[in-house]
Amino acid sequence: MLDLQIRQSLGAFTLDIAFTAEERGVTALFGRSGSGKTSVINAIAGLTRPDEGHIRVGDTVFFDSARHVDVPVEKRRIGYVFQDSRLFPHMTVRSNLEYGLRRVPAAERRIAFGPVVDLLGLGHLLDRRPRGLSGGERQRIAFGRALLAQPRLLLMDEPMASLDAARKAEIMPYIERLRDEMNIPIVMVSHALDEVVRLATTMVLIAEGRVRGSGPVGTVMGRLDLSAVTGAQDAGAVLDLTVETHIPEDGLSVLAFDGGRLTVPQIDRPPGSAVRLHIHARDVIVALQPLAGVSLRNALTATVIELAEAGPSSADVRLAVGGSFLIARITRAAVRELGLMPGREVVALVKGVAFEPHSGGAVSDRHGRVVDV
Amino acid sequence: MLDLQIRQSLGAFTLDIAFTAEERGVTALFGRSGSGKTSVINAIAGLTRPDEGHIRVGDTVFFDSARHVDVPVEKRRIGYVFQDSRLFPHMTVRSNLEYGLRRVPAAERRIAFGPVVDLLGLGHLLDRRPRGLSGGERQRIAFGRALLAQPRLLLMDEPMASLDAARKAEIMPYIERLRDEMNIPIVMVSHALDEVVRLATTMVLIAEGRVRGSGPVGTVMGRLDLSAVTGAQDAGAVLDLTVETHIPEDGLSVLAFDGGRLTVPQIDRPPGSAVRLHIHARDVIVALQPLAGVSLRNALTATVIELAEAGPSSADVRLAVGGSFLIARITRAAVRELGLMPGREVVALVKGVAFEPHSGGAVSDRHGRVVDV
Amino acid sequence: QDVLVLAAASTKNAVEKLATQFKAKTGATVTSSFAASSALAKQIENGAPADIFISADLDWMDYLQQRNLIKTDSRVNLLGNELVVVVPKGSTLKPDLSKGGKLAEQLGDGRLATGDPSNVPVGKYAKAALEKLDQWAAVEPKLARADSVRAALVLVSRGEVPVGIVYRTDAAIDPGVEVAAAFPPDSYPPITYPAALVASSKTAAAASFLDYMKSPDGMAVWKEFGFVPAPKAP
Amino acid sequence: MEILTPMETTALLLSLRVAGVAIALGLPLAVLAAWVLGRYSFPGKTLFDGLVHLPLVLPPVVTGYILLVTMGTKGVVGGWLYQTFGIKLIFTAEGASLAVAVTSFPLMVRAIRLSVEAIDGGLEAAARTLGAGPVDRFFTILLPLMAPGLLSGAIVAFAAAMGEFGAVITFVSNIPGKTQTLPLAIYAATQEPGGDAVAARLAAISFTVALLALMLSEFLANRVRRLIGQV
Amino acid sequence: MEILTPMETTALLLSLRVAGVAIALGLPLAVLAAWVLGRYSFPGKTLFDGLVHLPLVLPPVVTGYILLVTMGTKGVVGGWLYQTFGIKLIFTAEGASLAVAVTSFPLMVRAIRLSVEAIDGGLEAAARTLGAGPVDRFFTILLPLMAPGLLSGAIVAFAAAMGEFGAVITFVSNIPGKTQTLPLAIYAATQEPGGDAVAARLAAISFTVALLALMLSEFLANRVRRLIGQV
Ligand SMILES: Nc1ncnc2c1ncn2[C@@H]1O[C@H](COP(=O)(O)OP(=O)(O)OP(=O)(O)O)[C@@H](O)[C@H]1O
Ligand SMILES: Nc1ncnc2c1ncn2[C@@H]1O[C@H](COP(=O)(O)OP(=O)(O)OP(=O)(O)O)[C@@H](O)[C@H]1O
Ligand code: MOO
Ligand SMILES: [Mg+2]
Ligand SMILES: [Mg+2]
Repeated sequence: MLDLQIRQSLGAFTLDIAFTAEERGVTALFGRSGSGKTSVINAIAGLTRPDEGHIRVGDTVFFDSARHVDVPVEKRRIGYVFQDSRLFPHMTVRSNLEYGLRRVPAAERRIAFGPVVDLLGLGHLLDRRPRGLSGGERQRIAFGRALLAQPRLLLMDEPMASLDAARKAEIMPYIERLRDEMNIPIVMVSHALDEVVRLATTMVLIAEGRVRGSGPVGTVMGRLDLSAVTGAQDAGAVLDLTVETHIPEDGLSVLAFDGGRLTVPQIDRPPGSAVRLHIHARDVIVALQPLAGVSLRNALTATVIELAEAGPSSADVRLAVGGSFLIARITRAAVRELGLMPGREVVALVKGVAFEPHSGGAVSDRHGRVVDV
Repeated sequence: MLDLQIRQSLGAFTLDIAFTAEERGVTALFGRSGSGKTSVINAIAGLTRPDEGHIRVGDTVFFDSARHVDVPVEKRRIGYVFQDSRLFPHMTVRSNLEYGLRRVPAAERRIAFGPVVDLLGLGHLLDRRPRGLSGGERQRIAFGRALLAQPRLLLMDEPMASLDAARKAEIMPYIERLRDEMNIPIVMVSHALDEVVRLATTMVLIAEGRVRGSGPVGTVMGRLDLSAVTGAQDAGAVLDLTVETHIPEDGLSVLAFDGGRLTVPQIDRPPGSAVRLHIHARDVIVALQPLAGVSLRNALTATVIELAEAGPSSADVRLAVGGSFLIARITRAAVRELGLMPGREVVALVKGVAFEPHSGGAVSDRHGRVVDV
Repeated sequence: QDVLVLAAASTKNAVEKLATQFKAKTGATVTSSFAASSALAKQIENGAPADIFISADLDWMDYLQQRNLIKTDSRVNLLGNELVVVVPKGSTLKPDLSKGGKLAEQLGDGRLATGDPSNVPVGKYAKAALEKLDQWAAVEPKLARADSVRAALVLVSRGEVPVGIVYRTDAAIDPGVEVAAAFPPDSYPPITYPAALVASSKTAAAASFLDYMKSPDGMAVWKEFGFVPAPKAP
Repeated sequence: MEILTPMETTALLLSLRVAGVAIALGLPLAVLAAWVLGRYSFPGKTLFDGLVHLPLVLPPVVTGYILLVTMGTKGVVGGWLYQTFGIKLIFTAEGASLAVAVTSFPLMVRAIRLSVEAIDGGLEAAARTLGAGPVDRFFTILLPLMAPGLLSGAIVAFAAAMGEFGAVITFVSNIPGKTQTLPLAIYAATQEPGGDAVAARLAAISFTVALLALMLSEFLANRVRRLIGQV
Repeated sequence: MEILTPMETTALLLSLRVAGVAIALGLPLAVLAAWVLGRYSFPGKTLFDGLVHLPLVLPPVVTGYILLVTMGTKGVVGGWLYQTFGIKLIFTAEGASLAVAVTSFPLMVRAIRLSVEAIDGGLEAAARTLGAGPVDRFFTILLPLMAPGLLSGAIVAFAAAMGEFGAVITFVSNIPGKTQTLPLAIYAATQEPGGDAVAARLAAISFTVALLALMLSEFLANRVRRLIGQV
């Protein structure tokens, strides 16, 4: 359990943040520029000192103003990928990467040098110095350096903002492995909803130094009233499913949940595994009856629950599918033509390629809470 | 005309870049981390000196090794939004913003202080100093500072990487205005394809210090073999259309091109205006005949031109629609079931909300070239 | 065992020559260190392993003697010197050293260079002499107080001051100046360079070098550099 | 007991004035030298650097002697100054200022140069893209950012100026009320048997002044650092 | 004509040795003092800073005198050293080293402190998150990054050490071959008839040595800056 409650004045800005999150998993801090995300992780790292409150990870108390506990940064063993990379200018890339590693007893090293270097594509840079490196190169090195310090908790401040899509696609599965296999709790700041949805177990929405909502990603994302905060473009819902079977000849997997089945690009998980899908509202199509002769793979029987304006011409339709929810964003003209209204039975259609698979670690936190402020 | 041809050694890295682009408009440099994008704009700014080549914008020669021309940076009047923000730490935000402005004769000031501050949401920060500002705040100030210097050419290195979606959505129309109304040529680096597609007239793909392809965004994006470079997730095509009519009661606009009509969320342009749409491959659905009773607004008669693997389970289908092209990404199982093959007549379906409108300035550059290296 | 002599800076050339001769005669090596008398006295006070001290005035020798830092029975007044008025070479100025004379007027808006009368020996003598001649009050505001005889001499030989008061020995070695007048011998207390064995000295050769400096051979060397025999105690 | 005799008060005030004038005059030149040395390469740079350091390497008395020879009324420069403008440096407080300015100059340059070299070149590059030429950048970017080094250089030079003895006494000699600065008074006291107590008291005054100057400089440096955003 | 007389060679070599030893001994302490002053706040900081600067404020002769009184064989510290270890500083080259170490100490501290203060605190914060404690950070982050200031401080101190006169002659006197460094030799030369030429030549030698040291330091500084990624 990650348990944080802090109050801190920073100039005219006041941070007043409290949330809890599953210890195993990724907690995403999401919010607009200047909302206080970096300030929160600075406090977790111990780089700034809250005026009052506490910061606990599992049994470890890093900070507790009431009990006068304030573990020094260097004793916390919290890895931090800074928003600016902060590479040591006088060391080679190799020495930068090894800096934390060398300070960890050999017995406790679980993350090895070679694989990290390969993953991040740093092999050809090892003998360079930071000067002259590109923005993305610096950021990858900073990420590797924090990882190799074998952190007990990893903080990442927009770690992938300066990375291209291809590199991001390579790194995300690795972060998943850290989360799932190595059980390293991660707190990350990100502006990219696809990253958050794919990686996060808990989502904390921050606005003006306060928590606007927090809880399991599925719960937070499924609330229509928060989509204004999360950004209109990216509205969508999250489904938790189980792998039922694979269809290797088509490269597809069949996933099941209480609302039906979905066919998606093959997922590298054995049948029975828990899996999460983020379904963008704009990827969901609403039809009045099942369709034939079309490239849409997935048709789910659904009931319209709620309609909300999403823009001058568009509406978000909240659909119940079994016990889960989906959001479809369609034009208001379509709403009118199809005669959609709460209670109406429809078919929700989703393209098979629209999925970004997200596996594991999510089932356990379905009981998370949503906090309104 | 932006005409650039440079060769430059940077340590072990060699830059060998040549491209031309429309002077009016946005040229996007796109490529993986470390491919040389920042190095190119540094050379344009004059901060580094190519070993040979030339850099011209319209009639102005900034650099020409053969003619021994090398205009000093401060005489080029090229605005530069750096990848790291480089705010002056000893000045208030206001003084930072005014730094360039004050160095331009009053008569040449077209971009005024107030509106820029409002647009970027900097009003409450004016008396602060950079220290303690959040990453996004810094970046917005850097952007404002470059703008207010009234640049004749604006360079931007991932200017929106650290901005949240909402802020991005506010700034993008402004960049469009710079491009269209103020006629300030812009060269930008971005990893986000949505930005590129929305803003850019010319796209330059860079890999390992060389140009892999360049030309009008529509042409470059429509090529299947480049989608590997642009990132698999974001494959798609670009259509140039004309506003035909508006349907204000639905908040929709009807656009026409030689392949038919598309209904999209209302566009703030008079009928007859040129408009560009980026249509993501994953937003295009293929059906064998027109469908009824579904929220899909747009159906276009299309012919399958080409099929290409896009992943273990998915395929990209290139479709001819009139004289234009669309790409649809669908599962291979769907390809098989629908019996798709080159020459087959199909219906391409696109959701009305899937569009990110992009207006103006695009028609003129249809004659751009695509360069293969 | 080497003999270490701490000697007032103005005796440098003579002492070095004496040391060379002494070595040729006896084989004993004499090392010398030249600095301001005050510095040397304080070094002895603080445990400097020296054998002989030659002071430029009586005060610092007295200072050591009061503290039992010299062998009192070895103390002698080794040398004397004379106080002269120098002018830059070629200057026609004839300093008026008569009682109540016009030296101050002769200076015009120039200054008179000499040692700082508050602490540099030559300055003290100059002050005494000028007081005796009833000229001190007029001249004092026009002093350029140097920290050593040599520094005063430089001011004269560079022509920065029209007049200086120095020892005859120093005047003799600076080709840029000429002696324009000498103070009447009775106008200032006898200039005396006392010498003594340092209390902690254990070197036998030290006593014999001190003796050598007093010997006629030694006195010949001193004379060569312009020194005169020590005045008889008044 | 009074704390200071009138003579000592005079010496103290004179010292402050001499040191103050020396820093005020030396600082702009030191900044210039530091800028050039810290940011540019040119033939003869090392020689120039060597000349800047010369007063540090030479015994102060020699520096004073060189000043005497060149800046005295019979010297090349001093003679010209005297003939042309009637400016006389020798035996004057201005001359004392010159002497301490010269001996403390290398200290200022070193400190300021370090600051110049520590300034991120990226900021200057940014200023260039915003249209600032070299002189403009110097005043708007470099000078404010080198302020801590400038202060540090000034304070170290001030301290050294308060302590300078050899060059002053050799060049302008020791004239109470005109050129007798504190160090000269201290030195004079140590030359007298039994002068130690006076010397110690004067040294304590020197120390106090230096301490006050340091406190002031720390205070200013903190303000400056806050102003330039380092804290 | 020979360039140097044996006596002059001796003086030159002795100067180099004295200055070298002084810098070598003083540097670690200076780094420590600079680190503490540049990175930490504590009560009495200004007083400590003042004490560090004291040798700069006092006339060198006074510094030498204080050394004589405390470090002479009759002094508190010097007496103890002599009784306990048989170490004698007065009238020895080691004593000369001590004297120039003391007078050049503030110069080193100032330069190094400036460098410490210029180091981006963010890097230390990063090192902390990577598990580096204060001493670890000092050696792995601060020390390498302060290297240019360290070099600058060392060279300025070396130059000052080569030129120090008053403190040396007062503390260890002027003994050819033992404590007669170049500045003392220059002084001695000025005491001789026609010694000016010799003094000038010795001064030129001093200057040359300083120039060589500067060249070396520029060269090293450039290498260091390349090593620490500033160029
Ligand atoms: N001065 C230099 N010395 C050595 N290598 C350099 C230098 N400058 C740039 N490089 C190398 O050139 C390559 C291109 O760098 P550049 O900064 O232009 O990349 P980029 O395309 O902007 O990448 P990013 O998207 O990560 O910012 C990188 O591999 C970088 O390490
Ligand atoms: N030391 C400080 N003094 C004054 N204001 C501060 C300080 N530190 C942070 N702030 C302010 O607190 C707010 C939150 O800053 P923070 O860096 O946490 O934002 P953020 O959510 O990380 O934003 P971004 O996404 O832009 O990086 C900002 O408005 C910032 O200006
Ligand atoms: O040798 Mo002295 O002490 O300058 O008169
Ligand atoms: Mg932040
Ligand atoms: Mg870059």
